Amino acid sequence: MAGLLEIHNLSKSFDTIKVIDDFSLEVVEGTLCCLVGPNGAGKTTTMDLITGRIKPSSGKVVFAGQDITAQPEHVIARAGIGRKFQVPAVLRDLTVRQNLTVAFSRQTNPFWNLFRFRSPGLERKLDEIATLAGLTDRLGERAGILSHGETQWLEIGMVLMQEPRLMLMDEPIAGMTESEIEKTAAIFKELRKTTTLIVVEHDMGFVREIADVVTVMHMGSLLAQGTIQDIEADPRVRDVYLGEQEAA
Amino acid sequence: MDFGSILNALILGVSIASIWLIAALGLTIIYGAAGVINMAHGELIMLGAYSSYMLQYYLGVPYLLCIPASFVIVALVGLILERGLIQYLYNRPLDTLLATYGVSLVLMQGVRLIFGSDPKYLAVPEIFSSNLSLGFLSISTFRVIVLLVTALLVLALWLLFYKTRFGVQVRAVMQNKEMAASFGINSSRVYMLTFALGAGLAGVAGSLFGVLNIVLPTMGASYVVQAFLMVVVGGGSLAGSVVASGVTGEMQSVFAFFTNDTFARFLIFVLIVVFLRFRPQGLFAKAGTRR
Amino acid sequence: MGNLYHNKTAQWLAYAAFFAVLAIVPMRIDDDFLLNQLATYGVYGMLALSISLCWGFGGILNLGQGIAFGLGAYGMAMTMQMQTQTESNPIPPLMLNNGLDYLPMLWWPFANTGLGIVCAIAVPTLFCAIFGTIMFRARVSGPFFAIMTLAMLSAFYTIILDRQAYTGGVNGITPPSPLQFAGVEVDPYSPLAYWTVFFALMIATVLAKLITQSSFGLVTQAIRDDAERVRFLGYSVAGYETMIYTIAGLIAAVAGCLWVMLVQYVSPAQLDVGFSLSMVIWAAIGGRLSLVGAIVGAFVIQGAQSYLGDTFLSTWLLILGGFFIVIVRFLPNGLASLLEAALGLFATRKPKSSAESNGAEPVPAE
Amino acid sequence: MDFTRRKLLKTAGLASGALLAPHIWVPSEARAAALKKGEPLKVGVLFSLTGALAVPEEDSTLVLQYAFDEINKAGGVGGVPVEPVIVDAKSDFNVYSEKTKELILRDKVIAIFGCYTSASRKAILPTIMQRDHLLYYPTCYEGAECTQNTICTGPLANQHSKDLIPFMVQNFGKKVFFVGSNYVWPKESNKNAKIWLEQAGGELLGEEYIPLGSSEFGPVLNKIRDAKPNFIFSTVVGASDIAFHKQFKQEGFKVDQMPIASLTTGEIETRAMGAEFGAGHFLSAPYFQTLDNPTNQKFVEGFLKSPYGKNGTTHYNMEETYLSAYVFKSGFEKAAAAVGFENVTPRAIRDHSGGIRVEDAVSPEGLIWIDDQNFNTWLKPKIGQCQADGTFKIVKAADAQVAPDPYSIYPDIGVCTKDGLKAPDGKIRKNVI
Repeated sequence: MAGLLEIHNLSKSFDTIKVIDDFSLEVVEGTLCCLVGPNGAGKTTTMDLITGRIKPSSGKVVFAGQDITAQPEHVIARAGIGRKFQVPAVLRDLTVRQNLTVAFSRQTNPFWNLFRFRSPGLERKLDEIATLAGLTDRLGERAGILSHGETQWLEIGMVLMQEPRLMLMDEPIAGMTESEIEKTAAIFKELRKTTTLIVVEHDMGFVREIADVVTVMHMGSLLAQGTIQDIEADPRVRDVYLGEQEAA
Repeated sequence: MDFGSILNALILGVSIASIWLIAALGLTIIYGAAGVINMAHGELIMLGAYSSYMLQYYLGVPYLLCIPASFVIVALVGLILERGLIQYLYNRPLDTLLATYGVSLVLMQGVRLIFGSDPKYLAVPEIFSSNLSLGFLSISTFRVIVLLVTALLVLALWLLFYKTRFGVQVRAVMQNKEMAASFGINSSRVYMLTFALGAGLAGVAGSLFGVLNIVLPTMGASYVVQAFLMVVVGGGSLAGSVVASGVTGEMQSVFAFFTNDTFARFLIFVLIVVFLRFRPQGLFAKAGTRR
Repeated sequence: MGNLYHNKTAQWLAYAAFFAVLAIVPMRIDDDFLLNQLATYGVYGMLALSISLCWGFGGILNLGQGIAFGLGAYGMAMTMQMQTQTESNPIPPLMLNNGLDYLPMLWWPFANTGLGIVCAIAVPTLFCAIFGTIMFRARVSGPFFAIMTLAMLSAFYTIILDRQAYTGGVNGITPPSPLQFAGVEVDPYSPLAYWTVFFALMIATVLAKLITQSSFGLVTQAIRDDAERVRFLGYSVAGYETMIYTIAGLIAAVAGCLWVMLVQYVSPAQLDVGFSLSMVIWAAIGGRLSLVGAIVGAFVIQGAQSYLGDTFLSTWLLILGGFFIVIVRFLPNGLASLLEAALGLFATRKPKSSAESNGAEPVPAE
Repeated sequence: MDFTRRKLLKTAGLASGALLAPHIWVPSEARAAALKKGEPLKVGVLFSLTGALAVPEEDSTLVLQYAFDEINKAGGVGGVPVEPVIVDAKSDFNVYSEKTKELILRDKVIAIFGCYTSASRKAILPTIMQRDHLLYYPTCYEGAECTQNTICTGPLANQHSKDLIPFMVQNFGKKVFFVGSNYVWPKESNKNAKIWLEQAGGELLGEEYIPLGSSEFGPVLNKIRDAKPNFIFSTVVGASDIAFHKQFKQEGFKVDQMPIASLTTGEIETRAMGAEFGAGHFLSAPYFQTLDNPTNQKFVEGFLKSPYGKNGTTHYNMEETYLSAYVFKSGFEKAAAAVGFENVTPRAIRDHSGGIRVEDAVSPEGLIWIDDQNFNTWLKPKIGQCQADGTFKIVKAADAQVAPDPYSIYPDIGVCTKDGLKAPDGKIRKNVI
């Protein structure tokens, strides 16, 4: 069976520097794939390429059997790929409730939305996600005043409201406290049951806790792939990545 | 239309380009370094013309000295403006645009109250009100002066930005304010100085335009839209503005040669809109520094 | 109970009160000048409303709203001009004076009153849709878009000035008689003219308010906040931006038509940069986030210009400019935010959670 | 609440749909208050005191105040003093329109003096015509307009350049280049100038129009350099005109080889550009400050000494405005004699203004009179050459008053009569603008 997301020989150069170099990856539906690698390995660029934020120099991205290479961002998002950014991006001037409502994007046509004042199914979904993200008490607050951890959860919640088939999470626990990380891990374990996820993460403890598959990138290419045990045993990975982290 | 006329049109194009460029220089610096769209730029040009007029009329300062003096006076105005207003608005680009429009109203009306709304003029040495001719080619001396001053300023700015410590600091702040701060660069001071510098350049432009044209409280308004377009097309970099002014100045001259002035202007506006459709970031800006 | 300012019902009641006051005016006063003046302010109010919708809610600062207003006004003036032409005298004097002895194709649709008015509204709207699509697809936004609208405005100004035989050049078009519509002459000083503007303003306001409360309005505000984020949620940001820009253009075009109905005159001055900027000033001072605030802003500023202007005469622009700077610097959401703050004092401290509606009125930025 | 009948009806109109309203509404001129003997006569003075148009228009306001002071000292108009209601149109055509309504409906003035540009005149004419009011338009314009509500005291396009073009052709040569600002008046003036040029046997080498307010004359001057005319005929206005004269000299053109013959460059402009740039060029106007006659000397001295004379000069536009006050005085008094003081309306003044003369003893430019058909002015255009001190030396004056004709170049359109535009087929249409 083909993967939900297939990346074939993807390359991207900025000026003359190759940031992504012949990178291929396959993510099977229903798994949680962690993308790891040292700084500058091309993890975030890969996410950008998948979601259409930047266009690849060559190669293609296939999602659910459909070629989405170089499509506009919103088309890719509608196809079922949700994304959480590295720097949490929420709509700071809107309330938490409004953030989640906007993210409930079943109907995206600007013209029809002029005449739409309620989205069917919104309330139930919103309650469900708010509960999962632990934001039920904060729905009336402006997103700009949330704590860092709450902002991260809100953005995860927004991605969930999108009802994506594939979720890309760029450093979801960056800057979180221990207890917040635990809560996030719990959320992810819950998510894993229903959706496919790609998580970019540095924290190997967290990766160990949640990952089905771990993919290691180095210098824009695939270095190794396998279970966390395989990866931790791989001497090349130890050299380029773990070694660096220990040194840091 | 013989060869000589077309050549004259091309030479004139260079001159028009230099006029547009010098009007846009200050704006480019301010926009490029601080990201501020300064709607009061035209009025700073106007202030430059009035300060030259003042120096000449009341103190009898010779014209050539009025140019640097206008630079200093308008730079001071810019400094006050930046400290008093702009520095609070750096993270609100649209509001800066509007606030500076308010400033332009105040400056224009203030000057009108002080100097009256009747036109003034700047007297220049006799040698400037003549022309240079070489066979069938002809250009006025003063246009050559404007061209030279513009070239000098561009050179000086290039040296300032690429060869001095201050230039390094400005470029560092442009790229990443937080990072620059961690290297001990006081970005607030950098913004202040660039704003004053940009204002001073408008002052120089004003004292030159006062000779080509007429000194009126409303004189700035006619330059400002054009200057903006140069900055937008150029993408906010010095080189960008130079090229943008060069190309549009030539186009203005050549289109006006073949059609008329008004239609030439219309064509340029439309071409700029079409150009930005395909290169919204302008000529020389790097694409995609979004998040 | 939260801040009354954010209560949807209270907002609708405030709107109703505002229009009730405007409706009482012609019954209580007997002054043709004031009636006509208030009607003109009503047109300015529509313009401020369109700016508030586009800039306050959509985050798109449009310094070229004069394009839609001016084109609408030209269309209406052409229609009214053609109404005064008769069979024996089919060509407007402005063309004869410019050596045109036939009616140019540009003017054909305006020979029919109904079609003319439709064109007067449709053409500017269509222009906004096309220009918006081009710009927003190319992701021109923020100050750059503002400058581009300014450039486009200048382009229109220039070409209307230049094509004198078709547009009357700088003198513009002066239809010698009032608009005839459905057999009725709309005297600009009559209550009928006032009511026409009143209803147009009311309908535009109600529709605009509904738009801000719709799903579309919410997404638009989200785009204002962070367009990139919204794009990754699956919305075509360019589509939304074009739509709100076009709706604002439509309102401005209608305002242009009504304006010509009131003053029987149009010239390139309607596409002057200063006029478009004053629309932004009205909205900014009244409160860009509040539709009715923007309308009140237009009434207050224009009223002040008319009634204070002659007293202060030369200092008026100085005062306006200074006031505008103070508003932008200290009260970015205009005078309406003072009301919000005042009502906030009466609100109970405790933040409400899920009971709060998903209303469209956003909390202003800090 | 005291609901009058009319207000009640209005309420009913609202209730039953606004469309009914026009049938119950009474136009306000039907209720206009009659003039009262002993109360000052209110007239509107509508010029820009701020903004881009303030430079010429502020002078117009000042000279009108001077003229009314003078008239009031001499006993006023019809025995009562004139009270000018001065408003500021702020160089904004919307404000012109609004202020006109205010003057007519609220201040209930008997006539309006105002406007310097055709564009502002066109902006207020609908209101003037609809209220059947009266506008004194005191400056030159293009003509091609026939309303029943204006009186103009400046030269029309058909009068303005009639002597100038033959004079220039005679003295400098046949070849001419036309330069103008890009709007209606220069284009109309040039159409007339072409007729005079043809009659004088001249040759037109080129015709260029510059955007209003533009200060870039490089391309045009290049074209002129290539064309090598004997003189330039200019209808460039405002700040552009000053830029034009400056760049003319800076680009190496010599005034004695190729002078500019202008319809606009008067005392104000030469002072603003510096006389060095104006000297040697020619201007056609009905009035110059240097006109040598006792009335003008009295006018110049009196005005400059008065509190209104702070600008230090008089020029053609001011003088034409000054005349309009006297045309109003005679018109009002004639109308009052005919219908009685209390019954004078703007309509009556206009109807009695045909043929009014302003004699040598009053008119600084010499005798003028109002045409009894088109209500423009019979006047003598004069040609002056700018001197090194910025004043003008009169080099030629017309022998007789030239008739104004707003449709001189459009015989196919018709003739302007006092009842309206009379088309060739004999039909008369009112208020053609």
